[in-house]
Amino acid sequence: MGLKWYTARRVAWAGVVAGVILTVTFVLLELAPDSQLASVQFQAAARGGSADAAAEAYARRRGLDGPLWERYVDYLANLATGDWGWSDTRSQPVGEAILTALPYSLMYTVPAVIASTALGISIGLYSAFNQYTKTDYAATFVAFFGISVPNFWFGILLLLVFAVHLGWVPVLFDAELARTHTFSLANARQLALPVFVLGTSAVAGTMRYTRAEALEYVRATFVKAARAKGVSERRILTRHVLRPTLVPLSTILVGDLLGVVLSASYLVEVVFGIPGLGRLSLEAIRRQDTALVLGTTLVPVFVAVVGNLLQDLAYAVLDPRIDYGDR
Amino acid sequence: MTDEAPLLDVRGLVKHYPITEGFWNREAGRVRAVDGIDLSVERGEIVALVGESGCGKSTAARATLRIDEPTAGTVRFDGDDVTAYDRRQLKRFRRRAQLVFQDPDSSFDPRLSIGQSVAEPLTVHGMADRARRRRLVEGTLERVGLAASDADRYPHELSGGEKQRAALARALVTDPDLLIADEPVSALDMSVQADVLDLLTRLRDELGLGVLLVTHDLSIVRAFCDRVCVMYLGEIVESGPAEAVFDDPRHPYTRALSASVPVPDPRAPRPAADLVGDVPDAAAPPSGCRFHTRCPEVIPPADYDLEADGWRRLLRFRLRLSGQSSDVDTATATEFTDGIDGDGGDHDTPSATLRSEFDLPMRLSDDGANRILDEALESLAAGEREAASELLETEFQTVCERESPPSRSDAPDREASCHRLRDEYEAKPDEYEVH
Amino acid sequence: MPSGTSLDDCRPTLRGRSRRSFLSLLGLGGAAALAGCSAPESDGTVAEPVEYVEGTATGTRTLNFLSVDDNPAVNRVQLALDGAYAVTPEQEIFPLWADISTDEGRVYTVELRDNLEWGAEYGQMTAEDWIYTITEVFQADPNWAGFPNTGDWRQNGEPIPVEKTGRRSFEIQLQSVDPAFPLRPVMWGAFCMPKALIEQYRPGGDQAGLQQDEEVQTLTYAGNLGPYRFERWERESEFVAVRNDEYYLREVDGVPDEWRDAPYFDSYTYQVVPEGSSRLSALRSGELTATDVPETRVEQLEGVDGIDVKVFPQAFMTSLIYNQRSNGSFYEALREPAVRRALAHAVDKEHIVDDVLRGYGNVAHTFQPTFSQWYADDEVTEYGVGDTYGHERARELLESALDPTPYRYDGDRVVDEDDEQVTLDLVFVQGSQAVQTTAQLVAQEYDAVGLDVEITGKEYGTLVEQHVFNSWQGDGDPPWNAGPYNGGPRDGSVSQDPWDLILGVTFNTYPRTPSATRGFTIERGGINFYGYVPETDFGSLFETATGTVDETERGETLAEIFGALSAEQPFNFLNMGVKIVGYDSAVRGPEEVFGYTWNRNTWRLDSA
Amino acid sequence: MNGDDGNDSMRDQVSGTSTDQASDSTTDQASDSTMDRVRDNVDRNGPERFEDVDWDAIDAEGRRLTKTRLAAFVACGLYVLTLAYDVLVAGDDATFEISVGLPWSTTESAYVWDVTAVDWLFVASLLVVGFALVPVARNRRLRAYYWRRFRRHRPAVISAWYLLCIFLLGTVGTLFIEPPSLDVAAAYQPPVFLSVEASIPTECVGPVVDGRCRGTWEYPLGTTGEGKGLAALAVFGMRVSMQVGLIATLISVAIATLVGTTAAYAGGWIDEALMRYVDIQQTFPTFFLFLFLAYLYGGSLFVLIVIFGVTGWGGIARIVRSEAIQRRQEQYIAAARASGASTLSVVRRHVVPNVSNSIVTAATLNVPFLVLSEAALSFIGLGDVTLPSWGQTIATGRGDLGTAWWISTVPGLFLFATILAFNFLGDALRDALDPRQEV
Repeated sequence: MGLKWYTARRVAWAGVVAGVILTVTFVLLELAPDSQLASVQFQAAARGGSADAAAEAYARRRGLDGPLWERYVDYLANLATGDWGWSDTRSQPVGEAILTALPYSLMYTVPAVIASTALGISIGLYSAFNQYTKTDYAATFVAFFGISVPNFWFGILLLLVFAVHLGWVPVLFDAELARTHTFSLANARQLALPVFVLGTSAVAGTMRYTRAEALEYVRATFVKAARAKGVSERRILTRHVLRPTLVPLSTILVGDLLGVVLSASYLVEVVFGIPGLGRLSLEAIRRQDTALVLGTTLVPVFVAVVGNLLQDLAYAVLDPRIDYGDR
Repeated sequence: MTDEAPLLDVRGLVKHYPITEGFWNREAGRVRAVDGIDLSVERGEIVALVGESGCGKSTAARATLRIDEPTAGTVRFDGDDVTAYDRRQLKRFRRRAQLVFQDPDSSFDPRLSIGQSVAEPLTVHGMADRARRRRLVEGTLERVGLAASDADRYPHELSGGEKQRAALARALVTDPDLLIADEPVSALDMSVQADVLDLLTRLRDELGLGVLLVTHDLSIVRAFCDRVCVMYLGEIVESGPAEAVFDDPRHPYTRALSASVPVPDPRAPRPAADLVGDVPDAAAPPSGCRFHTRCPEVIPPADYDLEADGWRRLLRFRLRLSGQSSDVDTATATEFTDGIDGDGGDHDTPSATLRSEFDLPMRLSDDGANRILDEALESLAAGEREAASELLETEFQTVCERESPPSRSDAPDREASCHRLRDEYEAKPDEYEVH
Repeated sequence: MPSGTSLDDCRPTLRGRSRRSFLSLLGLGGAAALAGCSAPESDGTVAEPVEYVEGTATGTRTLNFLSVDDNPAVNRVQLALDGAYAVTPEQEIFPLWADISTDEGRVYTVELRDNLEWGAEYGQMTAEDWIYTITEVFQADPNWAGFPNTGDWRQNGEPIPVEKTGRRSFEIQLQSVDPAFPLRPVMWGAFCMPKALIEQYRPGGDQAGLQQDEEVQTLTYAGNLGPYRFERWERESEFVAVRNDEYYLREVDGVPDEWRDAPYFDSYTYQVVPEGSSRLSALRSGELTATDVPETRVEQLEGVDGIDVKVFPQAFMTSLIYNQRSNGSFYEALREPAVRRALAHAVDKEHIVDDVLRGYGNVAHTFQPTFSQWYADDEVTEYGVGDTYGHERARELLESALDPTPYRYDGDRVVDEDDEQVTLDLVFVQGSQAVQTTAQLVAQEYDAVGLDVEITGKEYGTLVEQHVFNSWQGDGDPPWNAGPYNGGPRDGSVSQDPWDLILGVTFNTYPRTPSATRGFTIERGGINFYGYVPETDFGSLFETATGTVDETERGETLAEIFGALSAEQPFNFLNMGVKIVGYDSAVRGPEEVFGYTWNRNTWRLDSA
Repeated sequence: MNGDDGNDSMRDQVSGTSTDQASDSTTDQASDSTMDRVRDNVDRNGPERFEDVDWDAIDAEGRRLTKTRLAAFVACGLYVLTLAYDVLVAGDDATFEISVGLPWSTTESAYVWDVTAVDWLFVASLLVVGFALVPVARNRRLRAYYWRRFRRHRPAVISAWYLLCIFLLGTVGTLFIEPPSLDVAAAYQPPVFLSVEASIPTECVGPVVDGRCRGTWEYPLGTTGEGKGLAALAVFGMRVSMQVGLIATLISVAIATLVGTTAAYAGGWIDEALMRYVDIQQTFPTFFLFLFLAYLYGGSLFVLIVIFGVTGWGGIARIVRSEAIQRRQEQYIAAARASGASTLSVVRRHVVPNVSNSIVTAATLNVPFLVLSEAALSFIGLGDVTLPSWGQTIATGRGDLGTAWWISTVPGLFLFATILAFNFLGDALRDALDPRQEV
């Protein structure tokens, strides 16, 4: 089975998955009680108007005024032509909404992922080489700190300390600044806390996998042999342990980590007021903006598909059988 | 031999595995792992089923016990048709016919103590009394040469030999009549092997067990078995009393196998007739006699007067060319053309180059045959591999390839299936006396 | 680049606390913001822009007021469009684009100013634009634009006739006399769009086209019609409007001076900060100029330097609503005014206001706030305060009031016919801590008089769907139907899920146009989801009140209504909410009165 | 019987030496002597030998219950009976009360336990976990073996003790502690030994010294903005956390084990279909799904647990499946089947226990995720606000961090410690249970 055929099959399957998820989401949205509608109707009735007329106007405005099936087919047809629909709660095309939000998310997730990966791998290796020692426990504690502390509480606390009391960083996220001066010191400052909070929460995952994988290699015969041959510890670490460890690690990097980042970003974005993808989809669900909910649901599906493919490629590139002998 | 029905009587046992493809599991072919074998085991008898690995003997053992459902054939146990058993009968049959496995390291659940594992068949068959199970297990362990206290130990605390004894205990604890031992000692040291097999023999004597010993190791067959069935690629090619079969093998495969048995005397000359190549793919077994692709005594075509060695090399080349040979892996189109392009050295014709390249004799003993070979080699050199293959195939045919050899029995209890056993093909001794 | 010390000089006028501009200094491209700063002017004044940044929890969904007129949308649109006229806290009309006048209270004339210019080459705003907007959008049938308040522009189902009387004037002809019409949110604060703009979409009823129109989305048609110009709108992040130098009020005579120079901020920003505690933090750090403050957080801001907390009276009433429809577990009792009065004795309203709302609210006794001119002290009966609060008294009253009902006291507990203690389901709206605490407090108080209360929190939409909507469950058609909230007589029309008490659905009490509370108080009222059947004939009383131009008669009738309501206790009036806003203490202008935003354009920063 | 004595002494000796080097110490060099013993044993007329067993009698006897199974049946029966009582008899009552008699208490012998749907699930979970632990508990040597391996990880041992305390306090303790009650007059009291500016609490319960309100023992950990004692809230939060974490995880583990082993054993299109379903479920962003369903069905604890349990098993199922496929190749499975064991019992006896290390580890790491998710949902405002969970308390107190820092911080620390403990425990279990990590 060639790589092309494999990739094609994967993409086709991803299409099926996306379809199923879209359908489920669509139906779920339809079933959910609509607070806005309730409040529009209530207001109209309270003012002495007709609640039914208000509901009708609302449905019309939201594009909810056809049978479910018809709307569903319409949506899919539009999607097929690349039209993701119109977000009623933002008065913006859904595609544009996602493209606007995406850079803000990337701004803090990318540094957070890089930092946490580097830190996670280091701590994991350190911990594996020093299993059952006090320093191992200390290192593990550092790694687990972020995952154990509730993100939102930590974020608020950091804001109070560093923004309100010390004044080192701003409380509010200035989207305009981030957009126009992405690579500026000021932007770095306002992103410091979100990156820190998200980064610490992702360290544990990487560290745990690194440690587990590394532990296997630490005791592997080839490592013992290398050590017996007098290979330096540093070389053992990088060549004999780190390298084979990276292979399975690459799979969790794209999989688990993205999961952590995606779900953590809801809270981080709410606390720090970053108008990124997490808040976009959260608000979409809250306001039951069907097109936007569906659009934002497609993003993680897409990420998962691409992530899985990357993971396979990573395997091919890092395949230990290619070479990890002591040259 | 008695007149009553044998303990185990297998007739025409077939086990095919479908090869499936795609999401809907369309059947794309079948692996003919066991293709119609007969064998029988009497009470108190150890019968060996020998063959190279991959010949289907383990599958035969498992199909016999219906651990894998056989595709066809009958298995009679104590006169009853096992293949017709319902669930309840099958379960009772499981109690009376037990299996011992090859790898002692993986045949015990690492999370259960030896006692728990040995007691498992008892539990399965409804013995609910814990204390009674314990007593039986301890007794059985002692009888296979372990200590009763070993019941509390865990598999990782036992040596390989101990584990294999424990495996025997597990098989024996339900007091079976038949024991099928699948390579029971091949993973053990030589000295331990003998101990375990001694134990097996002793238990056979004491309990009147019928034992089917599946093995690839002829040396133990000779020492411990009463009868032997030799299996090749899903079929039984020869069977008979162990002594007789090894003293006077009738089938070329048996001969080849027994020749490969290490002789205790290191100075004894090692026979060169080692089997060439691997067992062919059971999904596409060779036609006619399945052994013909590797047979050292394959019958030459009647039309030519070919010398044995030259004929074997010719046949091997022919099979490689048509992609049927068992060592076909390397016989790719590029290789054939490489043979031509390659610098021929001192050979001045393409034929000669190819002959040296493919281990063909420079000259065949029959001129007609030689001409045909030259012709074929030339068309091969011209890149017409198909034509060359076709030519050789029509010209050099052998009965071994065309016809399935009938089973011949020349003595009571002895059977073999080889064309050589037919009078018209009987070999001249020099034909297989290889150098 | 300035050195560290000169940064101090550059601090914005906003008492040097706005970190926004400080940040832009650090930005690579921050030079623009720096221009006026790196070289301070010799006279010492600093040309730093004066920014007003208001923190909100959510952004607006649209700027198309024809489809959405919720607060976020109106707040933002109002920066660029003044609207017809404002109403002062003294309930006087303050003309902006237009003045409204009447002779006898039935026909109203609207007179537009002569210097109103649309932007984007739509020319002058004329009566034509208004007539078109009213007839083709507000009154359109079908409602192609999705206008939410179609009822406002109709009377008894018929569109209210509007007629052009001049280039800049038109008439609104009501069916009957309504002296309070200018105070109704019909013309008051009404916006308008250029006829030529709407015309593009009207023929096809192209609602989506209108919604997605670039000019609608960026308010380019606003011209000189508001104090600010649209600058940018980052969805769910910020909305920025900048000072409009062509504001029409500058050239108008007879306008108070502070309006002529308005506005006093160079930019007005709505900053979306979803997390409440982050909003407060930003207020403390000076990044926000103003933001709402929940009652429970006021203490932590009081005494903080540079922050002023202001409390504005509101007309939204929190009450404990009794289910008198037949799917409650205590409805036979709750239908008795005597029972409701007895229960009112059990809840300490002052305690709720003082301790739950931390003093930020006012005790309510009827469907009108005390600051309303229609509130008559001597007509209102008070419960749940002072002597009228007490568990002993409540128990005594309840015991006798329960006589005609299937319930009675068994020792300390109120039991039903099966001698099982009555358990009331209290459903409250999630989201506000005060409501949640109040619910728990009510449960405690009821427990003290022998009623077991189970409390459940629900999302607003869920609660409405499950408990508020009701529909006819009886045989045949309902005798009458007053909409989804009142599907018919209370014995036959019930909600999907049973309930006994609801808390957190707040009611507007309309202190300016109190007859709007009619829908809450009559049996067939459009909002009467709780199945209240009054003993007093409120219907005819309201008719009298709306139909007269005689202020005294209106006053007396309304006083009678609100007095009767306080006695009948259709629900337990708990308190009137307030709006609490934390301001940068430099902000001057907001007065702690009802309707305080009317003069928002004249607010300023002290130091500016 | 002399043989038994000999065996006993030998057992001691063997168990004394058979720890780490057993496989080396017992070799086959002694085969001669063992063979002699075989002969002895075979000749000897021992108590009952396997060939003496009358299998027909055993077959005729039919299936008998083992003690464990009997106990399980009894427990299940009792459970079903009480549940039936709750639903059928006491069903009309909104509050169903059980009187728990306390043998040591003479004065007040009846305590009221309001059994909710979640409590029912919780009891069921505890029963299941209890019976799952029976094999380990019964097996002293196995237990000791695991303990030895586990013990090396010191923080994990501390974590385990901590979690045990939390568990006991949360399950048993909450039966005897008054639930935190509203007392708005006592809002914002600082923890004992600490003080806060007197303007912050509504009324200071303790002494006011130098304008600062001191904490008292009445509220050792202070109070919330509603005047609820944080100490009581913390304890009740333990129960909620344990319920969310344990029940949902157990549901997940049960489904995952079922699906994983079914997929591994059935193979073919069943495997394909199940795993493709898992794909879809895994791709559906979990948190998003929670948001959704919580909106749809309300955020009550019961709904939350069911949502977490029913949607969170995908990852574990994958692990179980791949492990089960590996185990399937093992010969002990074939041996069990050859001895007549049914597929179900093979799965139950061999496959599940042998993939249990992965299951246990995954489950241990699943718990903190769920506890955190509950807190996160509370933060977003989707939880049941009347629930005394840590998440709710943190969420409602977050706005007070600037002044009454303890409201969010006290439950925050508990949450932190609990999640940290689960993480340490999970890692240590992974090390201890993983057979690959023989040291």
